[in-house]
Amino acid sequence: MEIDFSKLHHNLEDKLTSKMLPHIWCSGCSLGTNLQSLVRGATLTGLDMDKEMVMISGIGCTGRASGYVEFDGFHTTHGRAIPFATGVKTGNPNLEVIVFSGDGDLFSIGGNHFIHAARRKIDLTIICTNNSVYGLTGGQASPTSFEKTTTTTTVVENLRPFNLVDLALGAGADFVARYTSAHFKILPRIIKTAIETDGVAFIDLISGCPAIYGKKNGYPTPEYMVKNFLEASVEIEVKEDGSHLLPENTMMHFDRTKGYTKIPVGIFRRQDK
Amino acid sequence: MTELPVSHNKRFDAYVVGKRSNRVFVVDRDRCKGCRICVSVCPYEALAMSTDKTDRGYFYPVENGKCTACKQCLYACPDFVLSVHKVEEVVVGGDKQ
Amino acid sequence: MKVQMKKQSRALSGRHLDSGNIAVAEGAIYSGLHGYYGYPIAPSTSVMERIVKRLPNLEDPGYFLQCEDEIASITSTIGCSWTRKKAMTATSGPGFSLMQEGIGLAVMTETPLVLVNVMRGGPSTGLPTFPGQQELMQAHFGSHGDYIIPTFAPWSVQECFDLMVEAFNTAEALRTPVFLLSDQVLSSLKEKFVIPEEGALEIVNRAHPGETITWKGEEISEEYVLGMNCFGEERKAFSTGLSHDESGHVDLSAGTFSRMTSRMFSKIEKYQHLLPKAVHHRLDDAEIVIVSFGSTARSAYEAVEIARESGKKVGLFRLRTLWPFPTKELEEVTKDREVIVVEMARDQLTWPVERAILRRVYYIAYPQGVIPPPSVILGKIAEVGE
Amino acid sequence: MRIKVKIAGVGGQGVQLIGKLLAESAFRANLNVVQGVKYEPSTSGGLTVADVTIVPEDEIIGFPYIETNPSILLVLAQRGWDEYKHIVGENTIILADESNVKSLDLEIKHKAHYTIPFGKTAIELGTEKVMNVVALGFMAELLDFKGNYISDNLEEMHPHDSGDSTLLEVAPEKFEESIIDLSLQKFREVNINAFKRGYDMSMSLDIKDHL
Repeated sequence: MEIDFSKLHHNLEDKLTSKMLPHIWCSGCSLGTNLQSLVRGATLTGLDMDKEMVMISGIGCTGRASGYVEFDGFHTTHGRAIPFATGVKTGNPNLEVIVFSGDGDLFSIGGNHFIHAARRKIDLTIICTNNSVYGLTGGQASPTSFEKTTTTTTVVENLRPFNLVDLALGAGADFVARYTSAHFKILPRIIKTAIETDGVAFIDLISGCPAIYGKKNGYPTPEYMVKNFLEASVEIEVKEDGSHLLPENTMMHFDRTKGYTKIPVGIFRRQDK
Repeated sequence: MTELPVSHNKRFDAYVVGKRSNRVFVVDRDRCKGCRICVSVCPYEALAMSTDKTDRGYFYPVENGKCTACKQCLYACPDFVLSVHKVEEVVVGGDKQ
Repeated sequence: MKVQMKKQSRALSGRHLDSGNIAVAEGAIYSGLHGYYGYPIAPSTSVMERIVKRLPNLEDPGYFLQCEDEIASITSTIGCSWTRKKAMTATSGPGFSLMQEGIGLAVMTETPLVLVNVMRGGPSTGLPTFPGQQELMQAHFGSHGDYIIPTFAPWSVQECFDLMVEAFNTAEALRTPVFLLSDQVLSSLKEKFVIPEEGALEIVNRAHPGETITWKGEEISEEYVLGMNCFGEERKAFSTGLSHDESGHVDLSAGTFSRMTSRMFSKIEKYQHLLPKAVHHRLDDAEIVIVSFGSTARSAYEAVEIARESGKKVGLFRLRTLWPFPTKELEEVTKDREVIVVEMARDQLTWPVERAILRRVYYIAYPQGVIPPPSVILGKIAEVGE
Repeated sequence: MRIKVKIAGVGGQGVQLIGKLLAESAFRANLNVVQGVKYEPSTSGGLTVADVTIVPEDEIIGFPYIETNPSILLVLAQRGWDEYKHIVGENTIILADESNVKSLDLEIKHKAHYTIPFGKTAIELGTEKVMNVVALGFMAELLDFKGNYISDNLEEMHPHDSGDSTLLEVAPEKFEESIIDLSLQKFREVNINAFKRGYDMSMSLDIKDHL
């Protein structure tokens, strides 16, 4: 028995743009895992990635993702993935449009577009790789950097992070979920549900930047990061009175010496428009 | 055990694994960045890091015979390094396109 | 009971009395517009208000969206265009400034679209309800990086319609964003314009990869204009604002960057002769040539007519394509003649005119929120004649 | 050969509406017409002006505004008069509303001037809002019977237009059509009445003798 090395390509190789790999992301970065979960989720829908789906990304580490997979895709200007996706969806409503971008892109420079997209209910799937930092530019504070953590632009304790789940619920998104990149087992199914939601679906995908943010703020290695995510995750209990949606119950806790201490995860809202 | 539990070429390490030795676990060394996530997520402690480095300067995972082809590491890998195939699909003369 | 609206036709053929903004909207719809993305801003808003009455009610309905800001408008326009649909936006001064980054993205990704800028007086909020021509240079140099975007300027309501059709054809044929610079005077003045029958005007649609299209009887070579692979079609369609190769994938090498950006320039230069030509009025025996465009040229036209009555040999060179600038033509027309540039701006048209003919010219810079009246131009003609 | 009508008033008086109706009526009479619009952002109280230039169909209208010597200057507010009295020329017929223009200081040579109770007539009709349409009716009569007389005199002003004998007539039926098509349903009747009253006022005031 002899192995044919020409057949050893990755199981998802036909969905990857092989000539662009290996990607530019650092060792242990959650983005690669998230991207794989996305591709697996998209595959589960049974749709043709090339003809029926489009993946739009903004600028930043996450922005480069659309170049690595065989979705039709576009790498837009900083913060503008959502308006671009809105144009695509309204140009051709038969396409499933996925926005895959980062916390800085979607919620700092592009924050206004997010809340309006959620308000409008044009069918989009928005997946935010939320790693609490601007990685590509070297570790500046992002709108989801935690209090008392260190970044290259934190002068005093001036940070108070957005709770993206709370924000999405408030703005009116139809599907709101939060998981971490370490939930790679169930993420594809969550992503499939998000894509199939008729309306605005948002996933706050908690991710790690072990090379920059983690190193300074309590999760110095990728291994520790994955363990930390799983240990800190608490599946929400859906309550009749909706109290599981109160900001204090959706908020994450973070300790700069230990990493995450509480990550409420689960599907917070699911309604078709 | 088959006569060829592990094969290498310039890019890939292929391990024949699983209880019935019917799966091939593959490490694509070219893409590996040595993050060790695969080692940490493996439920069977089947992986360890190498002692030598890839051409790009990273340590990479090595299988130690305990792999059950459960695919946890494959899903966790951020760099599209790991994959699992059926043996018959990847041997010379196999039936996979 | 739900009332069944009668579906509207794209070409409202016939005679109309209406404003420039209405003609802009009708020109776009005639050309096959699908997606309009806009944000309210004077004096461009009536384009959007006309579109919203028409576009969703067509036999082949398009899509209208009022965006959260102009940045979203231009970006959604680009997104829509990547589904092989014709898309546009319209704005004025401050909105045009906000759109500049998106315009760069459209250039870099070679996205066909039309952007109408109904000019008002600036800087900043400036004169929201009065005209200006102060975005001539911004249309050329507004976004960062080197580029050239075909830019047209109508002078009448009829030309608002005609040049809108030209703008869409140019965008599709050359796979480029195109600007139409109208102004507040044209946006609101009402005069006659005629919409031809459906099919009477040539309508161009962008090429697929490997397909050759013709425009004004000329074949468009894929050596200059790449066929466009859009979303939802056979192959992976991809592009990025980063330097990229012909497949759209990131390639930051000097060779690729230089090859791609030079082609983006040369495709416009190669087909420059197909863009709307400047209008020569009474230039044959003219001793003084007035150079102007847009609503300002209407005043210059009036001044030429009045000056001619008193025997003064004055003519008008009216630009319809502002960029790329018709350097050679202007050089020939102004040879051994005095030149007066008339504009509602300070040294924006004068600059390329002087650069084209390599000498100083007379000029009327009139950035005062009104078009310079004929009396002012006649005064300058008298001064030059002495 | 051209007729130039400038209407000046303040926001809320319907200056743009009658400018539009005048232009529309001339358009329906197969004439070439340009209505230049200038406005300030405020909709009420600010100065507002409509310039309507009418020429034969084959002629080009360049400058869309009226710089000097209009054929008719209609002022519905004192501010309108104060702002535009300097443009009056020898061919100008000045029409002013009696109650809104208190001080019509005439310093420049002009053809004729009339102070007409447009506002008062409108109140008699039930709403001051139709003052504009009363004034439009008044102008319409001038344009119907005397339009060519007005414009012929203008040939001295625009000698380059001479030699063209196209009539610049806009019949009152064209105005009534425009009013019906462009008014809101609930104002149609009152607008038509206002138009007719203005038209009759103009007929009874034998203006032609003064010209």
